[in-house]
Amino acid sequence: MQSRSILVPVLLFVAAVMFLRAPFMIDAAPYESTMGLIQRIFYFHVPSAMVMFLSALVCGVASAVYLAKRSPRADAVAVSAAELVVVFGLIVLVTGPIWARKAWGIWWQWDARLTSALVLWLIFVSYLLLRRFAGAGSEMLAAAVGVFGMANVPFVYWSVNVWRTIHPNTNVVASLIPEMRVPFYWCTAAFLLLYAALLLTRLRLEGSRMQLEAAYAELED
Amino acid sequence: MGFLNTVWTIARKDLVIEARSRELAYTTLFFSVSVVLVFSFSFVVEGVALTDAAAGILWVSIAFAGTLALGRTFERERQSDTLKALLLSPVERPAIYIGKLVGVLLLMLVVEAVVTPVVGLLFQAPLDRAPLLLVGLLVTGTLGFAGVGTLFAAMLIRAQSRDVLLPVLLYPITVPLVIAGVRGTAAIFAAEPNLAVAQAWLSMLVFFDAVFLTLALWVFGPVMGE
Amino acid sequence: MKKCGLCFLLLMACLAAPMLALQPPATQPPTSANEFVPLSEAAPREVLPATPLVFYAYGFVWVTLLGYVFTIWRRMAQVERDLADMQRRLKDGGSAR
Amino acid sequence: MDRPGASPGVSFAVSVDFDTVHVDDVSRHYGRRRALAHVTLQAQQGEILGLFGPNGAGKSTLISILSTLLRPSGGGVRYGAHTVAETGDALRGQIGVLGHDLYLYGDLTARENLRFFGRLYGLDRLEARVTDALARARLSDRADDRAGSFSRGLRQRLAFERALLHDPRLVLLDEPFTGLDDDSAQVLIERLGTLRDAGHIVVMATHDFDTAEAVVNRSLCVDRGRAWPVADGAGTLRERYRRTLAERV
Repeated sequence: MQSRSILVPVLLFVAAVMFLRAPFMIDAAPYESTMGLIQRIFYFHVPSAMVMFLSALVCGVASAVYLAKRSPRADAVAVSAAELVVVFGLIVLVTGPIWARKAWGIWWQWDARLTSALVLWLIFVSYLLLRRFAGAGSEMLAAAVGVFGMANVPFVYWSVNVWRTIHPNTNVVASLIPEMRVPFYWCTAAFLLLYAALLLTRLRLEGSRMQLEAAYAELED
Repeated sequence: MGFLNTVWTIARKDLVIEARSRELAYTTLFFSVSVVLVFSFSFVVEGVALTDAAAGILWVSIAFAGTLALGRTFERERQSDTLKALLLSPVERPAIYIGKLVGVLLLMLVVEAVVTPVVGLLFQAPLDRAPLLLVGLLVTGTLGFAGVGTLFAAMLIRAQSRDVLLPVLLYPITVPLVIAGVRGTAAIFAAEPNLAVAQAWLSMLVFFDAVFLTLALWVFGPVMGE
Repeated sequence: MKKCGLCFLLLMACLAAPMLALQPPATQPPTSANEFVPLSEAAPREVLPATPLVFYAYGFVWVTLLGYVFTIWRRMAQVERDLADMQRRLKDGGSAR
Repeated sequence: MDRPGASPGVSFAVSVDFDTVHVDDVSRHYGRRRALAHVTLQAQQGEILGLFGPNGAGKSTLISILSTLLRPSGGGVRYGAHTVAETGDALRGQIGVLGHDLYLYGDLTARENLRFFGRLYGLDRLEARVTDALARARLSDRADDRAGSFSRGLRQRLAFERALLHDPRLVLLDEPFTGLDDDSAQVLIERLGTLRDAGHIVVMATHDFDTAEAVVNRSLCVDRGRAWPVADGAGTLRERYRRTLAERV
């Protein structure tokens, strides 16, 4: 507990410093030839998407552990990660169309990555809805959804990808010139740190909740 | 008592109940045909259906009717808490899951046996072009949908607001199945059919089914433990 | 409990700082794009001004993250309040017995 | 039904049998609500244990935990030398439950209901057992009517025989007298007496003091998730229950 209360501010501090530095690095990076300024969204959009997928993975693994072991900690991790999937997914789904508006001339394209991000986001929104509205005992049910949600990530991506693709490929990152690559990795690292900090903070809330439940139980005894 | 025996006992019980009232078959069938009709208003422009409309409408009506059938099937098990009685009996949990799945699957296939010709008739879809492939797509797609649906409907049986939560959970998770089903069927129905593409989607559906059913079998026990 | 509140103040401060600091830079590139960048490097003719779009995107990222942190903070405060209330009741109950 | 030792009809790879049930410091909560708090009790072969208490006191939760369907949040239940974790499926074959919701398919006939559950329990001589059970429920002449067309009392009788069809060691009854007329209640009482003498363990939750008094060996008072033995001494069961409750509050 003690180490965590120090860890979160430290993580946040490092992330904050990195975020402060990021705009200057992005500004210093050269313009992409066809997309120009709008390409700068990419430095936030892609790391958010990475964090979103990572968080879905975390939620799925934690849900599987909860199903197998019934450990309340795993459930706490799962619900925290699911919330963060929704938060970062929202960022991806809003910044994506803003970029598309400029690059493709339309707000929404039924392209593979956008669509699969939307489907993934919907799965985790339904996860939160289930937890909110299913009543007592919904943790176990939500864990099932979490496992299916994670297993679905490659399927959704794969099926939508075959269905249609006009999104820039993943190898865009590899083909970036160094001047663009450095700020990109910088931003990715900053987002990952921010994610870790938010996840730990959210877990802390869940920990306090458990404490509260335990106190209620104690009061009844 | 063998596993398959148990599965058949449970599935046959559902079929006997359904054969007696035919409530689900009639209502689900009528519902899916109405869905076809409603969607045709938006996909038929000046008397001509949009490209691939037939495939899309067919799968949408299957998904909608399937949700209805799932909800109602488990409502029957809820009425006198009989799902609990099944769980109390000394049979393996996966046998209960598969038994219920077989019942739902057969019901949905019966509905599809009627809706598919209706769609074929109304949209001039060439059902006879690759009948085996079409049946394969329908069966595997329905199996995956019913597989996930049976798990979710069973686990929601005790939950509040289960009627809304079932489609809310089911539709996003079955997106890959629906895409594969629609695209595969569309490849068969297209003006220039591409059967190789349809076959590729079919094998994808088989793969999805394998993964979804394995997961569902694993998850069913712990989820119904409560 | 105090430590926790402090931690959150710090968290808010950490997040607020980059937001304040970030927004001017985010709007900076357009000026450089319009005035300083040589033609060869400049973006191709843009029908739609990109500046506000980039600005909205970055703004949205920060508003969302801050909004989320705010909800965590509010829920945390609620739980802490309940917990304090609980512990007081436990203590009262203990002395009454 | 004669039954020394394990039931002959149920064929499991592992034969699970037990002569006592121990509930050890069991708690259960639903979210924040405490349904059971540190309940400890024991029930033995040849004994009818009555659980009495107001609505929502935790009687049904206790029955559910004994039936293996609900996991306790704390504490544990032992069935002789067995626990649910070790011998889940086989153990359930030795437990019969009459729930509040009766567990009957309204669209199946009385006979089909019994036959279906008999198959699930893997019973031999199934048809003979079903006919016997229908006779005991005094439903022989309505055996082929849909269970949904029965009155509550008839369904209650059928559900009771359904719960006992596989001759379980542990019999759990949740409000078995609901909807029964005096005559049927009397038959049920006699049947419970036979079960007790045949070496079953019967745990029964009920409100019906006057009917149950004739047959229970031991009574527990369940209130707000806790259980206490009903005080001995003078007076009817209802009076002693009132006294116990008053002393505890």
